[in-house]
Amino acid sequence: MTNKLFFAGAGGQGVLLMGQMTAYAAMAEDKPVTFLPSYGPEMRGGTSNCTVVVSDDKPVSCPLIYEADAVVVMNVPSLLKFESLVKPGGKLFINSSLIEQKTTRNDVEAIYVPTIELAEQLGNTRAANVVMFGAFMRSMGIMSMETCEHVLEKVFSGRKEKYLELNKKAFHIYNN
Amino acid sequence: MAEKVLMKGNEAFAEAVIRGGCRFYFGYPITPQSEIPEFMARELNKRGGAFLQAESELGAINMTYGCAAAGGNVFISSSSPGISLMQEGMSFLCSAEVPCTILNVSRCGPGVGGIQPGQADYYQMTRGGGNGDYRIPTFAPANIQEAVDILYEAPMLADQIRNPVAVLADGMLGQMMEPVELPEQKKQYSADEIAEYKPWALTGYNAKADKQRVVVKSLRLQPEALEEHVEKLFEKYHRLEKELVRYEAIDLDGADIVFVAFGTMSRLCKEAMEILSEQGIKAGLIRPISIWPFPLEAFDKIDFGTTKVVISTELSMGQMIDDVRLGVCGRLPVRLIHRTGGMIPTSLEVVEKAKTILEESK
Amino acid sequence: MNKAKFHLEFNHDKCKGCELCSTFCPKNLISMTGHINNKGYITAVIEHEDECIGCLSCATMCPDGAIAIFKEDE
Amino acid sequence: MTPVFTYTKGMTEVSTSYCPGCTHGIANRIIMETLEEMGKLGDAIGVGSIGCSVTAHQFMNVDMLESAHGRAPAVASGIRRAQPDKLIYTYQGDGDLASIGTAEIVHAAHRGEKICVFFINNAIYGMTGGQMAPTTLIGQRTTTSPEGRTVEQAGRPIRISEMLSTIDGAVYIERVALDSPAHVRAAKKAVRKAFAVQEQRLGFALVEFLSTCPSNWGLSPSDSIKWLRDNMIPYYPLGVFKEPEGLTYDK
Repeated sequence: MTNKLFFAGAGGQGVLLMGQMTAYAAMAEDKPVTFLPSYGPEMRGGTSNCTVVVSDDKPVSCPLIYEADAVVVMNVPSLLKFESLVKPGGKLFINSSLIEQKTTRNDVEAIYVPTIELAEQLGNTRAANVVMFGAFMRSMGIMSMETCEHVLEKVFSGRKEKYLELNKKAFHIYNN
Repeated sequence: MAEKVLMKGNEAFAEAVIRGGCRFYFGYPITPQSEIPEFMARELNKRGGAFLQAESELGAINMTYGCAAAGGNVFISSSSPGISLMQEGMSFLCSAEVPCTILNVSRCGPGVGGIQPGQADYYQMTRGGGNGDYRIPTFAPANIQEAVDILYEAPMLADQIRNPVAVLADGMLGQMMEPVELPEQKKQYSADEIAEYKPWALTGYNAKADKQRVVVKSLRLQPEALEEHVEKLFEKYHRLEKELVRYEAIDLDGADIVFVAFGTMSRLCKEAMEILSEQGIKAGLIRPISIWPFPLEAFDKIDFGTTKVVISTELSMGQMIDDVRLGVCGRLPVRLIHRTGGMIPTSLEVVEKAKTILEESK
Repeated sequence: MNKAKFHLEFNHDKCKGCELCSTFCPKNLISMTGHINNKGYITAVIEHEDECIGCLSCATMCPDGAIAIFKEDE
Repeated sequence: MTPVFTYTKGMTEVSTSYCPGCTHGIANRIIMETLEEMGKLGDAIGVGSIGCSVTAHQFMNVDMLESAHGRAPAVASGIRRAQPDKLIYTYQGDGDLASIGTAEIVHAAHRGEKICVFFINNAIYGMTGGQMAPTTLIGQRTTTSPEGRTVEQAGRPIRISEMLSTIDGAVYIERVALDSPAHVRAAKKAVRKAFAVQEQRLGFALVEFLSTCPSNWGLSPSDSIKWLRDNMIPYYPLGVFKEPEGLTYDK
């Protein structure tokens, strides 16, 4: 069983971090995984996306995907460009704080997450990407929520430790 | 067993080669491998070696020539157009029998081309763009762990064979992350130990047991002497052609088609094989891990009773296909599936093209 | 006080007959009248060695290390 | 009989491949004499280059490396990393250093590499048969400037010592000439100072030697000496361009 996951958004929206945290969580559960970022000449701004392939048992043969079990889109251009990537019956996670429209796909399960509003409830909109990460992980169920919490502890350590509690709350706040 | 860490390819490569004994790095920034000089700048000085940002790739390869000739264990990396600039030095290193480890995190050409992954440096790495008769053993890993394992052994191998050893990884392998196990640190030789360990190195003759001076050179103006030297180099290369061959051969028995692919492309082929198998088509794979020496012997293992066609699958206009034809040696048709310019086919695209080719070959 | 005496040795195998020793000898003691060596050069010789003042100019300017100079012990 | 001048052990017994009267031979000799007098032949590593001195490794009796055209300063920088305690020098001509190798020499100087560079300026490409060099004088006829070098076509000759002395990392720069016994002695003193700068880890040192090319200038060795004096020295003035304050060394 292989899960092909795709994250897209604007630079600075934390899509690469979401992908990396997913890969960390997979590794923590000893699942073969690959994380492949898009790379280009722009250092700031622009779009960014990454592909994560998680396998249950055998090594990941291909880090590139032609269809995804789940796609996360954080802004409108990403929705327009990548909603077609979701395979029929797959899941599409939409950052409804920035994306007012609905998906044109009716053969996928769309999950609308108001990431910024939820993060605002915690007093810091910068946690919006972790809100999405939590919603995504809860819905996908590939790795346990406990494992993901450990990953958060790793990511928010050292100088970033002061943001750990905030992000743990953000991770659990979306509970639909 | 060592703990697994999730590492970006480029950083894993750099860490592996340090653990393999490398102490010196000379480089110049170029996408998609700039994480390597950055990593080396952070690590080498504090781990008893030296990092130097060169004025150009020409400078870097010649710093390598000097440092390695003086006994230093040197690693050098760049990407396609930068490797082009280094070809002059590689020819010198081979002739002077000076070892080093070279990594090409390749992109697309010709010219400055683009920065997306490509495999159009196959000729450059296996044939060499430098002048004269020389060879550089070159390995093409398909995942980060394999790259780590190869780069870990490369410095010692280079020392043993007194020749550069190269690794060809494409930009995708450099930029992606996978869990890896890192091996233990190998012994690194200090400046004082070099004269004993490498008697051919420039150390000043006072450091030598026999107090004899050494000359590191490629110049031989007498044709007789140059011929003798090159013949001697090729005795070594012919031996390496037998000793260094590495490949993976999967599902060749009873296969309808056999893919030949290395690096990133081989991973797409593996997924394509799964899809084809679901559709009732048996596909095998020959994955060269050493691209020089090319695993010609692998082609003798093809099931000639069932296989209809051999397909070289490449991120170039078809370069490895020349070697594939040598391996097949006229026994079967050889066809090409390719994308170039930084375009990577999906595994579905490979499947569709392979099915068409199979139909045409029946 | 006796004038110091010098002796010059020319390595005729190394000499390329360039004449720089002769050009720079302040006493004009060196001439290019030696034999033709294996390389085909007519080599330098010193005439009237007893007049040599030991200035070393010839050896200093010799590009080929073909001249050695000795001082006679008193 | 007491020897007062014998050929240095720093040079091998092999006859040099330089043409008769070429002052390359003098430059080779005084560098190696200096190392011998310092007692450092066994701790020295030389880097040859491409040009007439391509075979220098046959004559200079120390550990030697023969490098690619123009790259000697990069090679020496690499050697310095692996052999931090050795005396390292390059020996380069004007085609090598002042044309194809400008990037390497400028950056080695900028990094303040602890190496000595011995730069032979004879205003021409010697080994390839007398083509125009970046150092060829205005009006000088060469096989690629048959009517004489013009400013319009080739610009003015490059003054390497002046250019490099603007660089902080270069701490010792001197131009000498090999046109007389007195100048040769001065040149040897410059070589000694360059090695002293390296021994004391003060920075990059370069000695530029104005040298002759009788074969390609089409002059006798003696006339070449005169041509150097009359034409090169006025354009390439001799002297110390840069020297660390209070530099001391055993004379």
